[in-house]
Amino acid sequence: MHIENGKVLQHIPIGAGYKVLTLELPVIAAAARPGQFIHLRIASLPDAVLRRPFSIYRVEGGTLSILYKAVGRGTEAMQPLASGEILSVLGPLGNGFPLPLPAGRTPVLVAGGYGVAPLYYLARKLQTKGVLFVGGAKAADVLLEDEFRALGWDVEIATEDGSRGVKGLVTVPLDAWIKTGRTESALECFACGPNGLMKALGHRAVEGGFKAWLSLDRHMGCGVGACLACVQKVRIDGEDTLVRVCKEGPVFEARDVIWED
Amino acid sequence: MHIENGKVLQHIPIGAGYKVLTLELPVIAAAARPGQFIHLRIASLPDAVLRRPFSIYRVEGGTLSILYKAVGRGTEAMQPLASGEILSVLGPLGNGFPLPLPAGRTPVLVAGGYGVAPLYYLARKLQTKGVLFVGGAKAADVLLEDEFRALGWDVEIATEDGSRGVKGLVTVPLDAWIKTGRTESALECFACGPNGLMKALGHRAVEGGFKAWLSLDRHMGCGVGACLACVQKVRIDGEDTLVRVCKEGPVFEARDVIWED
Amino acid sequence: MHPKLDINLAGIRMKNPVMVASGTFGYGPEYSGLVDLNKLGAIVVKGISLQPWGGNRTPRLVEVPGGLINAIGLQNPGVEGFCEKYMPFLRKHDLAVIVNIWGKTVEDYAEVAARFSDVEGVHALEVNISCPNLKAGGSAFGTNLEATARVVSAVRARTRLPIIPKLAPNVSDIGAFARICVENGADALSLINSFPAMAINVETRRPVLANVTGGLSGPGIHPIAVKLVYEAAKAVKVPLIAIGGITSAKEALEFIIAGATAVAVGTANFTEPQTALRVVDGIADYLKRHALPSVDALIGSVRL
Amino acid sequence: MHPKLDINLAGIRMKNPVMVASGTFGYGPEYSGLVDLNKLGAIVVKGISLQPWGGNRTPRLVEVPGGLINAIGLQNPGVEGFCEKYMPFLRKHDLAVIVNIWGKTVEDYAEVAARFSDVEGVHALEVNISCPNLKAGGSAFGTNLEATARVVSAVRARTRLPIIPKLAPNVSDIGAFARICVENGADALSLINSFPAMAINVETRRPVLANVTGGLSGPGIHPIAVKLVYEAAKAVKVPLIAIGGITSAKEALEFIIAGATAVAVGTANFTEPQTALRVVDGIADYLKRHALPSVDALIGSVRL
Ligand SMILES: Cc1cc2nc3c(=O)[nH]c(=O)nc-3n(C[C@H](O)[C@H](O)[C@H](O)COP(=O)(O)OP(=O)(O)OC[C@H]3O[C@@H](n4cnc5c(N)ncnc54)[C@H](O)[C@@H]3O)c2cc1C
Ligand SMILES: Cc1cc2nc3c(=O)[nH]c(=O)nc-3n(C[C@H](O)[C@H](O)[C@H](O)COP(=O)(O)OP(=O)(O)OC[C@H]3O[C@@H](n4cnc5c(N)ncnc54)[C@H](O)[C@@H]3O)c2cc1C
Ligand SMILES: Cc1cc2nc3c(=O)[nH]c(=O)nc-3n(C[C@H](O)[C@H](O)[C@H](O)COP(=O)(O)O)c2cc1C
Ligand SMILES: Cc1cc2nc3c(=O)[nH]c(=O)nc-3n(C[C@H](O)[C@H](O)[C@H](O)COP(=O)(O)O)c2cc1C
Ligand code: FES
Ligand code: FES
Repeated sequence: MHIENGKVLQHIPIGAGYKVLTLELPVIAAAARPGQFIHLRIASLPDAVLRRPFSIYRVEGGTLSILYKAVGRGTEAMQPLASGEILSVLGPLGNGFPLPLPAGRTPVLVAGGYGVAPLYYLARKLQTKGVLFVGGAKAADVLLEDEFRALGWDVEIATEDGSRGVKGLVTVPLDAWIKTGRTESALECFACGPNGLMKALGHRAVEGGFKAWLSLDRHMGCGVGACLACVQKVRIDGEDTLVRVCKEGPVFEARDVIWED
Repeated sequence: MHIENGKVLQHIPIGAGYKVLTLELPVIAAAARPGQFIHLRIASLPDAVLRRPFSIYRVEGGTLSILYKAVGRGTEAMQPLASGEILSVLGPLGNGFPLPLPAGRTPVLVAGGYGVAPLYYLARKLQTKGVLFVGGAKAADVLLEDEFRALGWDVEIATEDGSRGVKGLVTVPLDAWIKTGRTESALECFACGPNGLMKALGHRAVEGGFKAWLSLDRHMGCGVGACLACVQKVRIDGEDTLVRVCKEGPVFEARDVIWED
Repeated sequence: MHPKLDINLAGIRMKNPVMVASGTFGYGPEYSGLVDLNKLGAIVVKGISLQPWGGNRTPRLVEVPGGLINAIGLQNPGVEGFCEKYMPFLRKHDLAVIVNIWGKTVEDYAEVAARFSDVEGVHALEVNISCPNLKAGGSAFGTNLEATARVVSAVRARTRLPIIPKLAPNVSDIGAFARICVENGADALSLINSFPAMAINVETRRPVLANVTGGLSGPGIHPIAVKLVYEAAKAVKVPLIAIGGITSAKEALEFIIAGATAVAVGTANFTEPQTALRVVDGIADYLKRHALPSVDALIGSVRL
Repeated sequence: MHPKLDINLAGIRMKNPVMVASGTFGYGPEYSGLVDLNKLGAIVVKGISLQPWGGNRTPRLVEVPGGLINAIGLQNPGVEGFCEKYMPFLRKHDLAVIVNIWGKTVEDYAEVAARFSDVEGVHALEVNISCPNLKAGGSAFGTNLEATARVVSAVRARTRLPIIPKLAPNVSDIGAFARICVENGADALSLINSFPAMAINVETRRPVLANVTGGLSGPGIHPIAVKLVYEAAKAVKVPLIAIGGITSAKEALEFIIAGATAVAVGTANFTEPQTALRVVDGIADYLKRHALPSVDALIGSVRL
């Protein structure tokens, strides 16, 4: 874990309201693993007492990129960020996805919203190619399709309005795909997205008997395990305990997670 | 009194740490008089609940300029202001210097620090030319000398380190000048600067029996007479009363002002 | 459909629930060049005492992160001076006029209240028992249940006008103060006044304010005020006027949802004089968006 | 000349007057990768109770202008869990370890205190009688003089460690609470805890926090805290640990000049984990600039 001042190198819109922000962060980049996140201090919001957490999307040389969307005060204030500006970054934080993938397993990635970001980083690190299930409200909301295909991955798409791929949630093509003669034991699922999707997927994994790793999104304070703002109830060897999403997470195995609402 | 959004047209350093900020403010500019001020909302300091007061330095066509120096949070935050940025401005506020100048009077201006700003605006409006007494710590701190000379005014300078003009405070050359055969009744003094200078000048005017108008600097809240933060004790026809520097001022006649400390 | 913005506050009809808070909007004329008073629900004028009062020495105000600290010290022209100088102006406008009153003794309060009883154009009295800037009186009354009861009942006995005690924030059990005010005849309650606070210039090691301490107001106190309004709403049935850190419709709506019938904008008047007008518009928009027929439908509608 | 930064706080020697506040720095290891604990005067660990406690449901935290509201609900591993998991780590470091303790009953407090009495490496107990996030106990104790007296004396009776009651900010007369703590055996006082506060999501009309209300902390409360420290310093002679809204040496210096012997950094740890270290450096610079020999020379040096 480090604090590093990162110079903005690039800040480019990639459609559907999302932007990719690339920072020069040699120290943090060198330590990063897929599924980890950074905690960003938004300089243009000096009165904000909390940093903002973002998954690591890309790491190249000494640079680190995140993929984000404006949803409130902080992310709005990030919009005008220009090359050369300096941001204080805390990271890399949390535990990433478990690597390496056990031999003979097909990786299945399931993404909603910004969830494609950590999963793309994961896909680049995985030896085995697999399939990405990605959803969105409409065609334009489907992110990073070309990037995943460029890595040689299959991409299965679902849109709520049916304007692209299957109509409905991403779980629709996923269910179909799993049913068509997969041996559950032969696949391992990695997912990141809205809590609703993580929950739905979690239940499928438990019932369907396949391994699934979920990256959870919780409001955070410190990001390092000190404030206990981000806790999640899990069952570990039969015992319920509260774990910190920022520290023991954000990635948890589906069968351990206890969904309270 | 108006609220107007002013576009920044120019923002240029003029030495000694001072900058001139020029805003497009047709409505306020049209109503402005020498000695009045504006109350500026500093957009880059969104959490600041108070505006900042600045004397009007120049008015040309639909534009208004102030002359200021960074002394704290707000004026520091103003430093990067660039052309095209928009600022919310309240003004013109307060009563200006009394005009016109009674016939046969010689105008004597006494300035310290930013005080040259409202006095320059006044000099441009005065029919009669006169003399400016301006002081500073060192030669470089003497502001607007050329501008005043260009108007055909005499400029008497004092610097604390003697690097320019008389050594000492601006009151030194002023006293000398008054002593050299002036009929006090023939001169009228207008002053703006640090409270110490205003007080010193006020006493001279009362003792020396010449008319002097002092522009006072008090911390302000509303700027319009509503909060009573900026009060000054004055004696008007024998009675002590509290007046509001933002509303009844900032300009007061020296003999009315009661100096408490 | 146009939502109903008007409210009935203890018998005072107001065209909307948005007022300007005592001490932050003068007596009316000061901001009238920038704000159409006829668009406000009410104005609460700067605190008035029996005799003219000079207030504290300067500096009286200092900006701090999240707000400002003031120690004006209740300077005012007294009942007579106020009625002469400002009531004719206020009567010409279409808004409720609420006079904020204070005194150094219980008798002072009662006497001021009596004087205003028959002043045409005065709609209600806000009884300031919570000014942090008075040695005697002020919050000395508002933080003591028994003293609060004495002030409120004494004022009640001397006026037919609706009376609105203004509560201090620096108490442990706001509900108890709300109840004792109502038991002693309060028609409504205002909360909150500014918080006792202090700023020190570390270079000179002197207090920044001439009065040493003052009252903290502004955005930073809003979440505390919401909690206090929520507690007071559970304790009493009379209408509440919520005050503290409003800068936009959002904070005003939080107050109403927490249980307030009306709101007052204070410090934000200095930042943006037209804040109160924007709050009115913002509340109207919100009611439309949420298909709510009236402000009443929103009062205390917090879902637990 | 190098000014003396070390202080003696109720017999606890600290290399400097800067601590990290309970609940904002975990139990030590969490920030140790970013902050050299050996450079801090003390750490006050997150509140510990007799048995492990789960705290409140999420959301437990929300950012507001000027700070944040938290309703963690004192989740902790209990005395045993804490001693096993964290004391070995803390003992390895050169800083004072102050354990923040709480209970639901007076007996709970006393029992926790007793358990810690002989735990090697624990330098003092901060008695949290002011947590806004407990239905039973918490600020229910800290806003009641008689209950405060009972808790403090009960704790006093069961431990030889210095005890430091942590005062609630939502009281009218902090001096009275300070005095009663000292009369009942307090060796020092911490003030202040966070303010009872509330945020409502106006779109859903639900409280933002699962616990409905929480505690406000951060820069916005600093001027109120300075006033309370100033009042407490006038009321008692024991050393004060000032807490509330410190983000830089400036706020810490205001506290010390107002009468505090030490200060604790809370919310700012989340914003900038190295804030406490910067405060230490800033205080040292200030003492040099003002040619002051030691921190002691600055305590309560406000000029009226
Ligand atoms: C582990 C993790 C990884 C994330 N990765 C990404 C990413 O790669 N790209 C991306 O666009 N977003 C990501 N998010 C969500 C992102 O943190 C929020 O969108 C962001 O904090 C919103 O801040 P704001 O000030 O704009 O919103 P506001 O609503 O104004 O923020 C108010 C407070 O709520 C918190 N908050 C609001 N929404 C969320 C949320 N969805 N999750 C957590 N905290 C929230 C903010 O951090 C802030 O403390 C991630 C969240 C977590 C926990
Ligand atoms: C009528 C009037 C006219 C002025 N004209 C000019 C001018 O033409 N050029 C110029 O450079 N300055 C002028 N000043 C002073 C200017 O207002 C302050 O320099 C400015 O407010 C400092 O703000 P800050 O946030 O940088 O300082 P900070 O110290 O951070 O401000 C904190 C608070 O103190 C107030 N404050 C600090 N210094 C002063 C001061 N000297 N006078 C009044 N309030 C102060 C600020 O307004 C703010 O409310 C004028 C002041 C008044 C009252
Ligand atoms: C400069 C100033 C003067 C005030 N004067 C009074 C007053 O005379 N009487 C009173 O009851 N409250 C007075 N108040 C308190 C406000 O009416 C209001 O209760 C407080 O400022 C909180 O609201 P805000 O955060 O919106 O400012 C004053 C506040 C300020 C800032
Ligand atoms: C997330 C969080 C958790 C806290 N937990 C505790 C606690 O367990 N015990 C306690 O006495 N105070 C607790 N506090 C209060 C702080 O110790 C401190 O008194 C308060 O935050 C004010 O300081 P600040 O403004 O610097 O944050 C907590 C504060 C926060 C923000
Ligand atoms: S965010 Fe503080 S513990 Fe996870
Ligand atoms: S600044 Fe408010 S009355 Fe002058």
